[in-house]
Amino acid sequence: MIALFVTFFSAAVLLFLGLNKRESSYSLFAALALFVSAGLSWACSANLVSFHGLESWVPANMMQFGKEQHLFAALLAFIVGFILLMFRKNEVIGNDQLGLMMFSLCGAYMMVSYQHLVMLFLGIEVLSIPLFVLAGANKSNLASNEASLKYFLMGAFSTGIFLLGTAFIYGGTGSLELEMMGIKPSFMHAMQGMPLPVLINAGIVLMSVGLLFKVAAAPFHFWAPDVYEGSPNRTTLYMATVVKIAAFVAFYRFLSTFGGIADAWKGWMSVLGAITILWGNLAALNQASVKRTLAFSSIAHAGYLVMFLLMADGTNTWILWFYGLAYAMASLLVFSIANQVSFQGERGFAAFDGLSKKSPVAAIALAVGVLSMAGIPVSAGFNAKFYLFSFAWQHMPWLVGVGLLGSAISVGYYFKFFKHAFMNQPSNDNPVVDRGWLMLLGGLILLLGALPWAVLNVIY
Amino acid sequence: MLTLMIFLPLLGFLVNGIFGKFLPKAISGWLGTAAVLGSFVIALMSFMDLTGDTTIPERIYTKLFTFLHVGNFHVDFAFQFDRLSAVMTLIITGIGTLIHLYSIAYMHEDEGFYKFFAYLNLFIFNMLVLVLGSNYLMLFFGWEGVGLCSYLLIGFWYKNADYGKAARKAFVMNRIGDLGLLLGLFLIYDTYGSFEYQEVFRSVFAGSVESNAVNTAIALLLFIGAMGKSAQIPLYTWLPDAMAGPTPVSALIHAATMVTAGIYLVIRSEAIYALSPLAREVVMWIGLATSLMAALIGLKQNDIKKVLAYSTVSQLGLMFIALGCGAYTAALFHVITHAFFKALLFLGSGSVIHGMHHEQDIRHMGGLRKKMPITYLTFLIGTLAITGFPFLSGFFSKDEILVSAFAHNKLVFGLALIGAGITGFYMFRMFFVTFHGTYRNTHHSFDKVHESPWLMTLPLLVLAVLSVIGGVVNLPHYLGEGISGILHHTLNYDGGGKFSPILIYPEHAPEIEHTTEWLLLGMAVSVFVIAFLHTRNKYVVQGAVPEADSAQTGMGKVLANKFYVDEAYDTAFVSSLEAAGEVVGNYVDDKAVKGLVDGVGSGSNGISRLLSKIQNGNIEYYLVYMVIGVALLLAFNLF
Amino acid sequence: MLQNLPIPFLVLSFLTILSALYVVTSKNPVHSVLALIFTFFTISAHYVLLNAQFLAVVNLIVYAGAIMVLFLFVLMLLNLSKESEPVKSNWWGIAAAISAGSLLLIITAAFQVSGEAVAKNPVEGIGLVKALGKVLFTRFVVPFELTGILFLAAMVGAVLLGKREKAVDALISKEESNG
Amino acid sequence: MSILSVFNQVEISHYIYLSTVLFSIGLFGVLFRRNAIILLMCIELMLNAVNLLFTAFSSYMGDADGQIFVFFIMVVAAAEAAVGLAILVLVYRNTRKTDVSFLDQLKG
Repeated sequence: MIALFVTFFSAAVLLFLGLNKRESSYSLFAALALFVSAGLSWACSANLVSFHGLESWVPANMMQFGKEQHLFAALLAFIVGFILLMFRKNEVIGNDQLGLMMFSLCGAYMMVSYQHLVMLFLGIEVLSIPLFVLAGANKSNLASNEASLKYFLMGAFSTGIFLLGTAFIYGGTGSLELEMMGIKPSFMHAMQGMPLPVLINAGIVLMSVGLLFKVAAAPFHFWAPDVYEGSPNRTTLYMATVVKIAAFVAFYRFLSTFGGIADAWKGWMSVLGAITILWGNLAALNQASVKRTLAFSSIAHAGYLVMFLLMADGTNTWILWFYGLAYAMASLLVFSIANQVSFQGERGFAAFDGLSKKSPVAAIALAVGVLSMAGIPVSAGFNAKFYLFSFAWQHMPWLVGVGLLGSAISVGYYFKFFKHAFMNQPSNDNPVVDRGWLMLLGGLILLLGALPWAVLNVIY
Repeated sequence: MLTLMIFLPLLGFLVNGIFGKFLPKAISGWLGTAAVLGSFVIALMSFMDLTGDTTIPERIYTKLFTFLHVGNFHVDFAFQFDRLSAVMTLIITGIGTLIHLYSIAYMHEDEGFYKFFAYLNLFIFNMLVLVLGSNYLMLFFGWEGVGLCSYLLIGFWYKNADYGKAARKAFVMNRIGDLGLLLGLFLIYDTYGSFEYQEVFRSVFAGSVESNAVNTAIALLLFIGAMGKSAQIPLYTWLPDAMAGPTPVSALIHAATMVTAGIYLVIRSEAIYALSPLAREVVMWIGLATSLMAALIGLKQNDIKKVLAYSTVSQLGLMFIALGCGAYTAALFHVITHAFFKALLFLGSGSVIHGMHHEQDIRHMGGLRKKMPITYLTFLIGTLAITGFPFLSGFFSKDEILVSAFAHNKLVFGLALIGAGITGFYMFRMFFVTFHGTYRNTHHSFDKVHESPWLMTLPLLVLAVLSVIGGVVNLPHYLGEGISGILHHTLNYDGGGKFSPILIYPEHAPEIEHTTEWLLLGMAVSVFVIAFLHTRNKYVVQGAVPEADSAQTGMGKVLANKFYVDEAYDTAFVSSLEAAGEVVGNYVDDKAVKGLVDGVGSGSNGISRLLSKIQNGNIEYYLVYMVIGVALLLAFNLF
Repeated sequence: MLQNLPIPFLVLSFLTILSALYVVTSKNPVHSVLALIFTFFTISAHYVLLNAQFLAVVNLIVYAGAIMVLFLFVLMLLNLSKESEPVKSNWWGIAAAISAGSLLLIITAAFQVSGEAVAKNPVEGIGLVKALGKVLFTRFVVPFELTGILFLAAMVGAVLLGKREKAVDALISKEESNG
Repeated sequence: MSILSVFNQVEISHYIYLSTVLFSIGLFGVLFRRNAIILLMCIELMLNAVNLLFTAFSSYMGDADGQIFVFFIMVVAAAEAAVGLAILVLVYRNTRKTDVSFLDQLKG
């Protein structure tokens, strides 16, 4: 809750400073505010500080503020802070865009801590509506326009489906609160082997479709590559990380409620996960554009995380937290470098040509990021995948097999980054700035790769 | 100490990687060498401690930190130094030191000198993690790490145009292997509840699993991993391609150390393989097929390094035959001797390439023995060792494998013997064509060919000596009980009455009559002699030069060759072999295996293109797909 | 089954579906808008039947009053009031009908099979402003406040997109001169 | 007809059918039409179908939460419509088109 307050009010302050003032110091201020939010949230989770007065204002059946919620809020604020920080120089954006991104983050906070479907719905919308705008923020760029309209139309459509599911769930369980839903009679009967009411069953499917759309899982992922490609890099990165993590947490909370009737949704969910993994990885193989490749890779990552949903029992959110952290840091590295070397409009991998000669530090950071995405030890990404797979193995061994196959395929396209960065001759002289931050992120990835448990013990 | 041993090379990597740019070449080279040498010395001392002092437990164990601990899920970041790890460590650091030394001279012109040493040190570090880790997860870390370093080092000379494809192939193929390995690891954890070797093997030994099918599945999955790393059918094609890298890398990674990781994995998991005869049979037959096929392909290669690469694949196959027969000592023994003579041969070929100013085609060489006496001599020793000249190291180790194969299955023995015989043909062919006859290169005059500097010849000499006497580590019993079977005793150490962690089910020497054994020896030696005489006759006495690739297609040409050769028996035998080599090389290797591998690649590319077509950019289609998805989900779920 | 239903419900439902169909099939966008407004009226009438008087009023004010006026405004602004939309090919219509129809069929069939009902427990006066207001400003006060963020974001976003920039204008004038 | 009598004469399932039919009509419109504005209107129609269903459930169960939810859906729909129309105007300004089938620059 404190994160929401700090984020919202600093966004409001930014807007008061002037709607369309473009100075990189504003980005710095916003990033600072986000780091403060992250720090305070983390401190809350570690019981170093307490904002009980603030939180007791929120009825317990609306939002929950436990350790995990604080940690996820901290993670999301941390990621967005870094996004603003890393992108502040290449293309200075106005306060309106900064503010929108921070409002959107507020929606993500709601999604990670909701206890009532109204909060979930509002969270999704607060997250999405600024994003529709941000996707089209490059107003004179037709691709950006197209991305915005596509995202908006499909997003609104999926909201409709999501809401129909919510209505069914409401009718079936008689409540919109997560805790109340689980104790309604119709639900209890289903747990004891009676047939599951159609309302609940269809409701779960339809709500899941809405959430699967947000996380970009097949076959509801079609918007993702196009929108990712057309949006400004900053927004793409935001969508690939924050939206995905927040939606998965929301999904996890939702499904844990229905953990008792897991048989009703585990089957098709795991099939969708497998399709997503294969689809994302296979489609990424042939992409010429860097952003599209990363978009499909992020779809594949969503597929891996579907495994995580299958073990939704409320005890293993730390896996998602760690996975999200690892994935976000790697994405940050790769996107940020891609943004810097290709801002002249080069979309293909040629932008990376000869990076190792232009800037060895950036090339090594890129390598670390890509290896982490591909899940090769010793990197944070490997550990994240390892945790995920080894826990999922007990629930769905075959899906883990598909996941491993997918990550074997993924090497095929992650390899392109190496080839261009290390083997080709430079074809442009776009400078790479912010090497200090790149090194810091790369170092963090390696640290999380080498000593994950020590770090997790300190933070989590 | 153990920690220091492992982290010295990492230190070398860090120093060279970070400050290498500012250091003079000599310092960064010697620094890298010293780091590995330090590890070697420590390893030697630890090994003495371990074997000499009975008060020390059967392994030295160091836990660095907890890697993961959730509920009952516990993995440590820990190392163990037992007799098996010790042998591997000594090979890695010992030969590693020599190759580092060699590289100082070999790479002296290269601009990325310090990077090269940094990568080499990193490789050694990862290899040590692989063999010294105390659980399967550590092994996997090292496994991935060496793959990565191998990739970096193959790519070291990235001016080579083919390189991109080769490195990518190596990477992807290894990932397929890793896929199997990882699945095997998960299955191990699922079955035995731990990754720690000790705990897993204890549970295996206690028979905690009812069904042996699980063990078979684990064993086969692990073997898929081993196939990728140790270049067995069908995942072997990356190894010859990997010869694009610098020669010391080929010697270190693609001959002596990394490719034997698969052997190590199988020996390490002996407890699991012991319970699964089916898996062992698979290992044996795959090893046999690889051994024969690679040997046949080797007959027709003209690139000096490619010949050695196929020879390596073939020898690795031989080791897997031994593993399949349950002769773990024999396999490890061959790992050791093979490390000696194959490193020697690679370094020797490197010396030749260096002296010939980067010429690798043996058809453009010839008569080099006059210009490069030390290289010639050591190369001769290496060739003799690999082909099984009596009482050199290769003779003993190969013989031991053949004997255990004989005891296991006569057919396997016969085929393996043929494979070993073919080794003689292609090795002597290469040797004679390179060093005897007349000089045939038109680009560089013969005067410019020179012997290599002492930094390169010294490792050659050391390795030559080792190739000669390497057999002492496991002499056969007929030479006297007192001095024989050192390795066998090391590996089958009974832990002083305690539980032995290396081989849970001790091996028994194959029970064979003495006369049979001598007969087998005789057969091996006579195959050697035939190969030697035939090739010498053809390439030295007659001065034949291998034809250009284009002239070699078609069986008629091969048949026509009959007329040039005198000894009728030899001819029939050899030309049919060569024909077989051609068939295998052209059809099985090119069409079948590469076709399979490429087929998988192009298949996934095809799917990829199809998926791209589905993503046609029109939102109307997307919406329809979504609705169909929803409808299907609902239909599936509600009815 | 239908004959047992009360007449007002049947008539209203019939009108709702009919006007909704007209919304999606009308070639003229303005007619669609008007039909949609009519649909909203019928839905409001349903709300009255269902004892949700507050929602009935809000539905008219927000949807028919505000949102649809916005639509009309945009239609007029973009000058799309004439029948400008190219007709889609028949098979596309069939595909759309099949997809949507199968969804409808699946859901209704599922309910038909299970025939489940929700516990009937109507409470008098639940849909009045007084009752709803109490709930909204006690239990739902947090989401109510948080809609503030939503509107602020929507407002800032709409301004951001709607504001003309020099670059955009230049682009358009260039295109127009080309075209 | 007294207001409450509708609960006795109409089963909740009829409201479910009615809403589902309305929803499907909206969905069909989204799939069938190409003009972005009409698409948006069809989405509004879908949302209204959901609203009706919520209200029905809420009234039948005597639980106010459902009606509050409808209130929030309306709020969000308004915000969404505002942003959506702004996007549409932006696209129209740049392309002079509101037909979604022409949006196929991004693909592959």
